Amino acid sequence: MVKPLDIIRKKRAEAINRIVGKGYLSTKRVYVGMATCEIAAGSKKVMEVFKEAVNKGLTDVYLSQKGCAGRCNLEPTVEVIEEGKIPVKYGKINEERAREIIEKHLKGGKTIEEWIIK
Amino acid sequence: MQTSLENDKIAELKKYISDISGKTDKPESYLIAVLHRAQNLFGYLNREVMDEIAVIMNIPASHIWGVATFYHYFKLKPQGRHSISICLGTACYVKGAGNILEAVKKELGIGLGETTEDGLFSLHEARCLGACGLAPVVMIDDKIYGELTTQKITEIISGYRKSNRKSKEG
Amino acid sequence: MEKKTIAIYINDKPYRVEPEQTIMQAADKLGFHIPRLCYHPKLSIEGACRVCIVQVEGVKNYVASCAYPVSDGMKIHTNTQEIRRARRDIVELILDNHPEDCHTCERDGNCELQRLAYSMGIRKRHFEGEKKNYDKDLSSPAVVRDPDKCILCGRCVRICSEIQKVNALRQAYRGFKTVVMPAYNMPFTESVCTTCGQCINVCPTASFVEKNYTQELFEKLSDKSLIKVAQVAPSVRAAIGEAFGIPPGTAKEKETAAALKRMGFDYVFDTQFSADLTIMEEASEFLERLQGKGKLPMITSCSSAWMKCMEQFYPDLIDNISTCKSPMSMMGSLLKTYFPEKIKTAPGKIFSVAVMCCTAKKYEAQRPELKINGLNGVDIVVTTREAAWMIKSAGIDFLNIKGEEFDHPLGLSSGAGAIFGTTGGVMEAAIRTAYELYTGETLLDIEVNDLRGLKGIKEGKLVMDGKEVRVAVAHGLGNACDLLDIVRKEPDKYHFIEIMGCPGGCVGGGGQPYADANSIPLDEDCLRLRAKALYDLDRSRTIRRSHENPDIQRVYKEFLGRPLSEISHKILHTHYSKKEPKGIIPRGLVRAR
Amino acid sequence: MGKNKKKKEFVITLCDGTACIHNGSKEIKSGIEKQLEKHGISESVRIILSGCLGMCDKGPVLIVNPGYTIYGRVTEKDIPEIIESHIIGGKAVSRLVIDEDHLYNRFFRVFGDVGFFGRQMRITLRNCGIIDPENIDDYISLRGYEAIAKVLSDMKPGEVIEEVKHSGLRGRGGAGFPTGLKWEFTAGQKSDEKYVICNADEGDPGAFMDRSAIEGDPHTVIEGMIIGGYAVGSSKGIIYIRAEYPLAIKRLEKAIKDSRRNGFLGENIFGSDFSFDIEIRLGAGAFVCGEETALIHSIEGSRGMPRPRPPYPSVNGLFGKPTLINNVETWANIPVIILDGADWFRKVGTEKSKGTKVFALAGKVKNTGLVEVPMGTTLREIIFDIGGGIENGKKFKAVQTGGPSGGCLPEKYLDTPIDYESLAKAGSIMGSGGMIVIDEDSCMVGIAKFFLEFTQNESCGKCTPCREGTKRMLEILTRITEGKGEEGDVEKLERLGNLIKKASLCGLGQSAPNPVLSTILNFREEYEEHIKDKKCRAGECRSLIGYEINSKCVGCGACKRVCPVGAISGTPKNPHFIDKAKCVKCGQCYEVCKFGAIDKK
Repeated sequence: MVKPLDIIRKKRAEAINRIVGKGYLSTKRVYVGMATCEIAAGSKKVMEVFKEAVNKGLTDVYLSQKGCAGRCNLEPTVEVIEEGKIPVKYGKINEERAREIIEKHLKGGKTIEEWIIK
Repeated sequence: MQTSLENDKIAELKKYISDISGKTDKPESYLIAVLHRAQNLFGYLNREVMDEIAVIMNIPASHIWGVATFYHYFKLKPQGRHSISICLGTACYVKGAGNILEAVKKELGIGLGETTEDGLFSLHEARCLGACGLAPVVMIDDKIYGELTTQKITEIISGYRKSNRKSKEG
Repeated sequence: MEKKTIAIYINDKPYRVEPEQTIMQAADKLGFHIPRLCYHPKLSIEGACRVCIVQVEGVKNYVASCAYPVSDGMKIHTNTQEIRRARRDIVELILDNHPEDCHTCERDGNCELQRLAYSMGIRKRHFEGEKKNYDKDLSSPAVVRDPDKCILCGRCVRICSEIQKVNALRQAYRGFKTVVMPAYNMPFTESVCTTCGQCINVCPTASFVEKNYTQELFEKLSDKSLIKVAQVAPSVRAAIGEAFGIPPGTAKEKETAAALKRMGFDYVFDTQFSADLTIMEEASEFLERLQGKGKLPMITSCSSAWMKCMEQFYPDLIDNISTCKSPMSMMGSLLKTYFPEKIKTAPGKIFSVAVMCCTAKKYEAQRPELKINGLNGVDIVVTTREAAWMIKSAGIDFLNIKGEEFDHPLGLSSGAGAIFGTTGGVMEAAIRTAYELYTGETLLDIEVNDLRGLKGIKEGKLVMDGKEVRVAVAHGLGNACDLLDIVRKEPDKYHFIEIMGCPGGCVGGGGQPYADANSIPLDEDCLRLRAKALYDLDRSRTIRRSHENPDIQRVYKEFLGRPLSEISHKILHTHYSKKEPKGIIPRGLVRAR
Repeated sequence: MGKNKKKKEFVITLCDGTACIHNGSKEIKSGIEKQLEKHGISESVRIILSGCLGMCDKGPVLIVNPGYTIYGRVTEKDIPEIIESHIIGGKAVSRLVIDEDHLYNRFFRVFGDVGFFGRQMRITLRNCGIIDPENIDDYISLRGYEAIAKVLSDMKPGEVIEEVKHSGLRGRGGAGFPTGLKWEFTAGQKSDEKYVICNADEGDPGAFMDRSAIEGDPHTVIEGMIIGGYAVGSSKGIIYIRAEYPLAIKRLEKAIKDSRRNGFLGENIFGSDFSFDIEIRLGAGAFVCGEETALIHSIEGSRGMPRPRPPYPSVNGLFGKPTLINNVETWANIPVIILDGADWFRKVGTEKSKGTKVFALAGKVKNTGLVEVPMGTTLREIIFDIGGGIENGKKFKAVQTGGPSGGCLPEKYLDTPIDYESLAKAGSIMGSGGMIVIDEDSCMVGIAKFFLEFTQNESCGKCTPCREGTKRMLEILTRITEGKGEEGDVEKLERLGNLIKKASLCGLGQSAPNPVLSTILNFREEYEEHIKDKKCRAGECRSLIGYEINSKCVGCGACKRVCPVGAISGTPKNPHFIDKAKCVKCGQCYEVCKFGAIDKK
């Protein structure tokens, strides 16, 4: 019998492959918080903005959702992980701010200091 | 037309129950799930529906009534078009949910568990909607409004009134 | 072999007790009576009232002794100042949400809560506040529900679901707003309630009582234009003495007849007479069915609660039910036909009263299909409790009264009529007559022990001229339902079935005297003693078979002709119909909570 | 420039566990401080001490955030290099970096949010906020379902139970019963059928840990339950979850489906002879259903009324069968214990309370949110270091833990380390993790009344003390807050409270008086003020306050215009006046005044 541990190792390799296949290795990864609390604070619309940008040709960005990290008073949160840089987490993001993140950070490579959660 | 619609719903409920019965040797334990489904279909649990469930599931009506009245989630009266749930969880409470509730009561002219005469709003309390960071919060249908003041919530409610009037006229 | 025991300490004294029992059970046997309220030995453990709390060393909180098992080395304290104070506060909390109308309450002097409050030494009240305030449900002809007096012990709910399996009652809503009610809070009379009255039997307060007709009856008794006639059910005489402090087990037959006469009845007849009549009709009907005319098994129809139960939950068995009216209604029929003829008066002049052990008879008396030429066969039904109260209220010294015979022509009864009041009795009486009608020979060994006692479902066999007749008996609606579920599956299993709606049969009826201070409602020993009183009556009779009763023979000769005659069919038989009160459902799952 | 400086902020977390102190962590701390001073960067680096980080064999340990770089076996001599290379130069000192492959580490690598997360230790919430909860691949890629694979490969059920027992994990639902023991009891029962239940009926007002955990990482709970099922010999799992959590339900449903498709749930898991499946059952809005026996009745389709215990669910539970019930957070710990080992797990926390605890931090605190800290962290650290202290510069008054079953602790308990025993000793409970910060604007009698109103409303009505007693307590509290309190009312509250605590049937009743009793214990003077002086110092009890216009009034007339009952009079530019007889104390004048000219007394 194949050991369960061997099975899961294989499955993990496959899972990672699939994630990579989705563009995980892009230089920028964007995560939008999508828990009840985040959605209550308006994260669905924020997600839409990012989705639209990706659909309209924003490249080298891996977009995904995630659960609540616990920063309730700063929601919705958007996290940008960029290769070679310390990850940043933006708080209190709305549609307008999301667009600005796309323009300034994702396209322009400049973090927007005042929204970063310290 | 109304009746055929109701019959459709009854048929759907029956199917739901028979699907359950097919999967388990303890179908009666799914009573709460069935009541959820029924409320979903009919908007509230009326006596005819509960009777129907009693007969299909072979559960005493008194038992179903006991269960339906025990759980706050189940509504025994027709509900307004919009359901307003004021969160009275602790976080909201210390941030003034009490005042929000008073303001809404005043605005709608109804108490908790009641429905406005025009059938537009039903008022409920909720115990923590899990959005404590936005306290105080109110949920209208499935949308959550946070960081409210008495003024804000009154405005939100008039917004609903307006859009309803519009949709009526439209 | 010696039983395994464990050591426990109660109030610092060591005892050895059997394991696997509760603290309360162990304490009871050792002579420590821990106060209690929601507990009832026949019902599931609720643990709700918290009156029976005790302290157990090493356990942080108080434990409910009705639910907590004993264990080896356990140190229990039942009577410390702390636990006494806690219990007193709990009973006080119950009183704080209970009407303060003891003086005008039907159960004044006979109320478990009142006794409990007294025994706790509550002399001051500390926490008064809002009290519940609901309407009484007076809709049922038999049972009155008063939620304001309910202390939510849940005994009624449990007896209705666990013992009777009717499930008419449940707790609805929750917390301080919890109320025991039928489905949808509908009026009792529209609910599945069979009016058996067992909720009344177990209720510790006056939250459930029978619909009281005593004042109305006193009015009628003083009406000179009426001829007032009473009939007395068998089990009334077996229990009425208890209401006067006489221990259970002594039949007060002649005393009851005498007391009713002094109360103002012109005639006091015996339902045992009409029980004999029922046997004549029922045994004949059975033999007809046995010969292929009608459905088998035949099921008895004397018990009114059972009739409603059947019409609601087993309408598929309607054709199996004997068409015979109950003894009470047969008597009622004769009182509005044969009897007025006999005394040469108009049937409308007769005011017919039934003294019954049963609350459901109040319901039966109102059934429209039982009317005789537009008149009710029975005008008022009073329970044993009501009758006892009336006797007291009328100033009749029941304890020292000189007994009198029942009146003729409807007063003489056989021993078979007497045992009608206990489970198995109807079947036993029917066998005595059916055997002779079928075989032409007298059945000598007439005591059918297989059908006696308190087993839920009893079975028996009888061979008549080489033909095996299989019979079964069930008492309490729950057992009845279990038996009928068997019948539904195996229709050929039995030929003849007796069903009585109450535990123990009529002796355990919903209208019997309340348990006194030292006993519990529906105590099995008490039921056995009441039954014994009836079996003793049977043995004391020279005539023990219904068909040998000379008054019965006369009524057939003068009026009815023969069993199942046309006139019999007209006045002694009835029909049933599927009943679907709103909110009714087939009998479903049974659960305690 | 100021902003840039801020960006370079670092937090150095120094393990202050016994072992690390022994190995010289004190000296290291002063070493760091000296170095920072030398470079003039003390401002931009915060040093915090943490409880044991569970890496004692590699101590002293220090962690530099952001980036979650762990340095092990650090000596005083290494300090200058770390400061110069890492803090100033931005390059880690690789020879000292230890790569601890604990499951929780990844969380901190991702987060740059140092102030809030630096003091936390995320075990249960290790994946929350870093994975896509709707994508099973994300979970698998982070060693998801490896724990159950390990169990099925190498461990007998008894060994799993031993491991859980050894970990010291205690029930996170509130009471803190040792989880391993519960498993052992259930495993020890002989039965043809057993059940494993996840209690996700989170009903505490102000607690949302379970919702967040499920929404953020549903597979962890599922994996924990599969392991539990294997350990106790059950093939059927049920998750009982609040109907009020539609998103959590949706994610669970998807997770179960995905898990099944991957062969982690269902028949012959991983090709073994162990089968296990999970179904979801919804609650319907009854707080009492968090109680085990009530929850069981609810799953059985009945009113959620508790029954006396014993028998415990482990012996006689769902449908009369042995049943193992744990809450969401407890289940989420299981895969970690299996993969990182009980030995590691028990290093985190205090002597009697192992591991971490998640709290829903809310109320009058700057950073509201979900925090997970090692047991033994103090309330002060949570509220002030993580939570950032009180909003709007107000004064801290109390912290309420344990929700409606817990108590209110005043300032003197702020240094209480969080574990089951210490909190109980202080007069509160751990509870399921609600933590509400209360400032001077809140009335403690009002808070007590708020919680009691909740439990009174949620009482199932079965047992007398809870049903009747809480009602009477609420009546007394109501009259106190309305200025109708009487001499002796506090004593009555105590008498009833103690009775309800000791005589009630279930945990709801047994803990219902806690908020009242603990506020009487710690804030008795507020009760006395309400009763004797008819005063509410927080100005919250409307019947006890009045509004007055002081000398700051400029006569702008705003208050006069807003007053709904015409109780304010005055002419423009002259001080106004409130007629107390007419005033309905709505407070609108107070809110509208821009000059602080209205006093609330």
